Amino acid sequence: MRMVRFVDAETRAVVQGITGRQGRFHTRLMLEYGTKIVAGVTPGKGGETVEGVPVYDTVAEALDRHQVDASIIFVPAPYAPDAVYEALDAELNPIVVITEGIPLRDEMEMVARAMRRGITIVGPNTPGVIKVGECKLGIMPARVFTRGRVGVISRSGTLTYEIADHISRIGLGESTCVGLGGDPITGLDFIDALRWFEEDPETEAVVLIGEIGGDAEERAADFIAEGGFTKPAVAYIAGRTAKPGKRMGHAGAIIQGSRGTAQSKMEALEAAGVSVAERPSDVARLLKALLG
Amino acid sequence: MRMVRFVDAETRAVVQGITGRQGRFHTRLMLEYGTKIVAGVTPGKGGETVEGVPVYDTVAEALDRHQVDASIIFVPAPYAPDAVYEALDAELNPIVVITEGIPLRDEMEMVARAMRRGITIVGPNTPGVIKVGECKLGIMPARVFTRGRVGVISRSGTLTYEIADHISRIGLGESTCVGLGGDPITGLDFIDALRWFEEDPETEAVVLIGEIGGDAEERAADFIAEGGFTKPAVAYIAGRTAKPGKRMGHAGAIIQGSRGTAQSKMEALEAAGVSVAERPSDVARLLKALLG
Amino acid sequence: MRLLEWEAKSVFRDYGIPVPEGRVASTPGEARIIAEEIDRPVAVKAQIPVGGRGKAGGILFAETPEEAEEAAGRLLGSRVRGVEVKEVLVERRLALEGELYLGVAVDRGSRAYTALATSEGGVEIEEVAARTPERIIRLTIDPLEGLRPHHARWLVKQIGLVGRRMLEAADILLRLYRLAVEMDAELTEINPLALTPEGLTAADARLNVDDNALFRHRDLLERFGGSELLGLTQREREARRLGLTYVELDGEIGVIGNGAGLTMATLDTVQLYGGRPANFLDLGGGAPADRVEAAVSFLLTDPKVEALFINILGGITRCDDVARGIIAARERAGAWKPVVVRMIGTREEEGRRLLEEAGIHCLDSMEEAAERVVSLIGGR
Amino acid sequence: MRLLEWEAKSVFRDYGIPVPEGRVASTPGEARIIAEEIDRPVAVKAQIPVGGRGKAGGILFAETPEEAEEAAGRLLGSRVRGVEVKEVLVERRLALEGELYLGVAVDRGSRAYTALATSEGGVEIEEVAARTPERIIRLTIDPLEGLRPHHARWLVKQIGLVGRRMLEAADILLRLYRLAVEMDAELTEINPLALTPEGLTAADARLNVDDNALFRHRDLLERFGGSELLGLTQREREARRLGLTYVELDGEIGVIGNGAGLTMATLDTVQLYGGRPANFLDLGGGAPADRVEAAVSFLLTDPKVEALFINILGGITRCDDVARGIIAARERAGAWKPVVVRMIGTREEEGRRLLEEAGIHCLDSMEEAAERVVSLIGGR
Repeated sequence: MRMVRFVDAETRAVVQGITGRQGRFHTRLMLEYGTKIVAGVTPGKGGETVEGVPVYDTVAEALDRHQVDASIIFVPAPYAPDAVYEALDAELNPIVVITEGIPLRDEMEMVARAMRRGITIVGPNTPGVIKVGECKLGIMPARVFTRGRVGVISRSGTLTYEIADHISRIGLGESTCVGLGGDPITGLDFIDALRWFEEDPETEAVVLIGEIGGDAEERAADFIAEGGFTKPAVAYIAGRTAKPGKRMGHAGAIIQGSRGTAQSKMEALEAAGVSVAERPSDVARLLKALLG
Repeated sequence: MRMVRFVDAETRAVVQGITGRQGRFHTRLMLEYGTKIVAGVTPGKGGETVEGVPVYDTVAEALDRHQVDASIIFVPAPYAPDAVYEALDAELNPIVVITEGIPLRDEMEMVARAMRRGITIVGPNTPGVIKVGECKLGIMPARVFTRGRVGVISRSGTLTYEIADHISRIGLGESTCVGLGGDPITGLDFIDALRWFEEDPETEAVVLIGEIGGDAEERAADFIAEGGFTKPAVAYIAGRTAKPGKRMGHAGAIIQGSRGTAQSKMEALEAAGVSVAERPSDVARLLKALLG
Repeated sequence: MRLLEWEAKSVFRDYGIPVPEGRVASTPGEARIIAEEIDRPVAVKAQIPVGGRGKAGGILFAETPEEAEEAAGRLLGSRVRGVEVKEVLVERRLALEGELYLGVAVDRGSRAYTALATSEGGVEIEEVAARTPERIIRLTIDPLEGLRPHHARWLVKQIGLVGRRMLEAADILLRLYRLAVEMDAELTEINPLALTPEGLTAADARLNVDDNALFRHRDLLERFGGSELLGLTQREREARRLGLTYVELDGEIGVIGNGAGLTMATLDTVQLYGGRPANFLDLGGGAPADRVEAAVSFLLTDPKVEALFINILGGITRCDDVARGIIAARERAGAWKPVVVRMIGTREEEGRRLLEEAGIHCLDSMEEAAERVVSLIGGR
Repeated sequence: MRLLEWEAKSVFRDYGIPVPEGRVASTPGEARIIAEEIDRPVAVKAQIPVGGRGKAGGILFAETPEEAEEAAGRLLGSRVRGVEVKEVLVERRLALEGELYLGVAVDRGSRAYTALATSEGGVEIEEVAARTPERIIRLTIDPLEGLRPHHARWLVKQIGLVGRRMLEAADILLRLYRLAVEMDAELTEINPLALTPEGLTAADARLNVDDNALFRHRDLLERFGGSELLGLTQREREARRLGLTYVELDGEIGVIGNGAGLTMATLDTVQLYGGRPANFLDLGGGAPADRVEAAVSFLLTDPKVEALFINILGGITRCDDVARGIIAARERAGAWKPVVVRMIGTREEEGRRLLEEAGIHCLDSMEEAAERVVSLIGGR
């Protein structure tokens, strides 16, 4: 069984790839949110600062000077795996990989090495993870979240914001939200995250936001049906209109042969006792009904 | 610290590469010695028998039918690493690699994988390991050994037989003898073996048979000097006449620059309190003097 | 990127996997010449990037060069499973004693390559999986260990091979795995792996390369660049040239969203309200005004699009940029079409103000907006 | 197999490691042409497989093609550090701002490749190790992880590089490591790695390939096959052709043993008794009679050998085979020399009987035999 680690008010993070356009921009937003970004790393840019955060050539140097727990990576795809290995060597945990477009083979190796060391990789191709009101290690717009009772696990970015916005507006709010990532291979799947939320005292219910491709939702349904997760759960699955063999934006969102359809996922989740929403806005209403 | 496992009367072994000339020949000699050779493996030859021993296509199949603890490998160099990985997957321990001429890069990987799993590799390019009178997992001539009190650790084959013969004739006899192997990279070094012999109740003294090249003897001397090994020890180092840069038969027996000379090794061992023999025949005499 | 059979076989050859003698032809005359070179009965096979080609008449057999020429003439230019045939592979026809299957595929659940083997070759693996799943032997390959020869031998023994044939098949599987890793395959298959009197041969070859890894395989794009567009529609090819993430569908409502999940959900919601989406078009994160303009303009040129639904949840994407892009597209457009915009998030006020000034109304709710756009074209 | 500088540089080029413009020449005229092509001051460097070449006058500088021709003329055919110069490398002379060292070597102790770096380039690493060991930065590379970019950056930062130069040096080290792994290097070095106004360049290149791995590098043998014999004596080359494991030494007593350790111990024992061994010759395990015959015959043809000492401990090796080999060699020999045989172990009785019948006496003890052979030629 995998150990999962997310973030909270204590988490001190390093930003790998901090001097790039995305790295700079989101370092500012994370700092504004109150996230403890203590250092940045860009090889060859050691000695600079970004938004007041000191930049180092290597993670090891950042660790010599600062207490660091976690990492968020904005490094371009060809170099992102090396950034992950650097974070693994420094035993940072979790490692949030925002980067999109990393080859599958690299993702498989990255995840295997992280698993062997018991370190959580969030992503790749994820909006990140947020403990609402405490720590945002990601690129999600802060505005849509309000601290509350619902955990969110998602394969998608903007769709998560859409649904979180509804949950916030309806007055339930979110505890922790995690983006699994839009690629076929990710560090976490629904089951890993469900295990964590099952134990999280601040979470009373969970939303699963799935999409076509793979069978992660079906496996999550089995896990719930077998009693692995016992809190109320609501799901939304995107991609009912998708055609087989056509990749719908995400590398992971593709129906191959007869596998991975939205229909199959929705049926499995319903059979496991999960309330499945027809429209994104229904999610909050279903939650409200479940939690009262 | 490495865990080391050798052999005894209970050890049941598989011979990988049993249908080759060497494999067949030594399977017979090991059986004659009383070694429990319970199965052989040669891919594509499953169903045959060699000296009454059933042959399988894979180690996994041998394990389905037999209790197996250890492996001895006679597979040619290009395929030997794969045979080791097969034995590792089956958790056989120790794995004795007789094969000569395995590339260094493969040896480094092999040994690293074995270490990660806590499995002992004896060799490569070793005569093997023998617990005298109980189990011979190797190619050493049985005739030169008599059960007794002295442990032997050696980088060389025939030189070991030469010295063991003297130890047997002088009436001391041997407990366990292990060939580390003649290559620059081996699964065990002197220190690993010394740790084992320190704990072995049947061993009263140890002989270290070294040769030029590398600094394994110097490191062993440090280990002894620091109190890591406390029983009496005698050493013989071959290669005083060797010229720098010339490989003396073994891939490992080469003086590079100023490192790895016989002189350096003998001085280090003497400084650590080890009796260093001038001639092979002196070893037994020095032992006799030490053990009475 | 899905390679055509002949392209995949060319990669197989690089890796020492046995394939039948043969070459690709784009005219009947070439097919004849190749058949003459082979000087044996041949198969003439339509080169299209979709499965089920045999049943659809995409494979013909020929005893003589003349017959090969005629078969090629029949296939070239025709449509097989909806795709135009531009090339045929002419190769030696095999004397089949049996058909196996070997494959290496990325398995999401185990986050690793999985080796697959079955003695039921010659039909799609999905069919075997549906009918006799127990006949498919799977082995998860630890990414940090790789496929070892003894794993390969174990696997091919499970499908009934022994002795020399076992060694031969294990060797092919090891090569296929090495190919998968080095070529960044999402999926590579030999189906069928033909048992012939001369040994095992890859009668068909499949290789799908991970699009995200193409930066490591520039040579592949150079060798086989053109064919990856074969499976796309005309408009999808156009979109690719424009750098848009676009999938063509059959409906009348053009949809633009930001983020794959949100865009998919938008399509689903349109459908839920009785509309039919004409496409999937994801702007991605942080789209600047000119990308929005290009996307809107592109959908406006689609004759089947009757109305547009633009659904933006601003995070990195700024609503004012989106508004500017929409307005610019309208200014450029020859013919404008009804547009419903739902837009919230970063710089929402500024974006809305710009759109209102341009006379484009903006909604808050995705569901409301979907309903509106469907009603605009009068439902179905 | 130790490659010559120009050979190693050719491999460096394959791996994208910057090396100075230049080519190898085997005549002064070729050297002139190369210098003309380079059209800048050049270095003319003797291509020999031993170190310390610069101090020994093996590197000359030339301002003009005429000077390059003359320098090549001086070096070619001369002996540098005892080795005949057959080729010179003519390459652009670098404007040195500093000299670093990067290396990757197999480390026996850690059973892994070790990356080494020092700012004290341009002298042998052993000298640096002796004088200022603290200036050498080492990093053990886990065989199952490899050298990662951040490891490389850390290492080159330790020797004082920053910014762009750090990235450049780290990139070179990563390439050097990949080369080491893929080419099965025992040792590969860039010494010096020159700091020049145009960036970092490998001014010298060393690559020793693991002999046991040459079966994977047939292409290397094809490209550079000849030069590996350069460091060998005439007799060592002859022995290699015969397939014998032979090292030439300076003495008068020819030694044959079975097993490397026993043979080394035999040499040592001969020396201990005041004799001087003429060679190391290891028959290996299980030598058949004809290999023994070849070995004995080969030593008999060495004019400096006055007597032979054959020391056999029969395990896999059978004493009767050895005896037959010795007898056959004597029958073939034009001139016989005194031979002392010590032989025990497998088929000892049969072997001894054969030798006794042929009038060759056999001893039990290695020490006794060594003493006998030394006394035969009257000691030193």
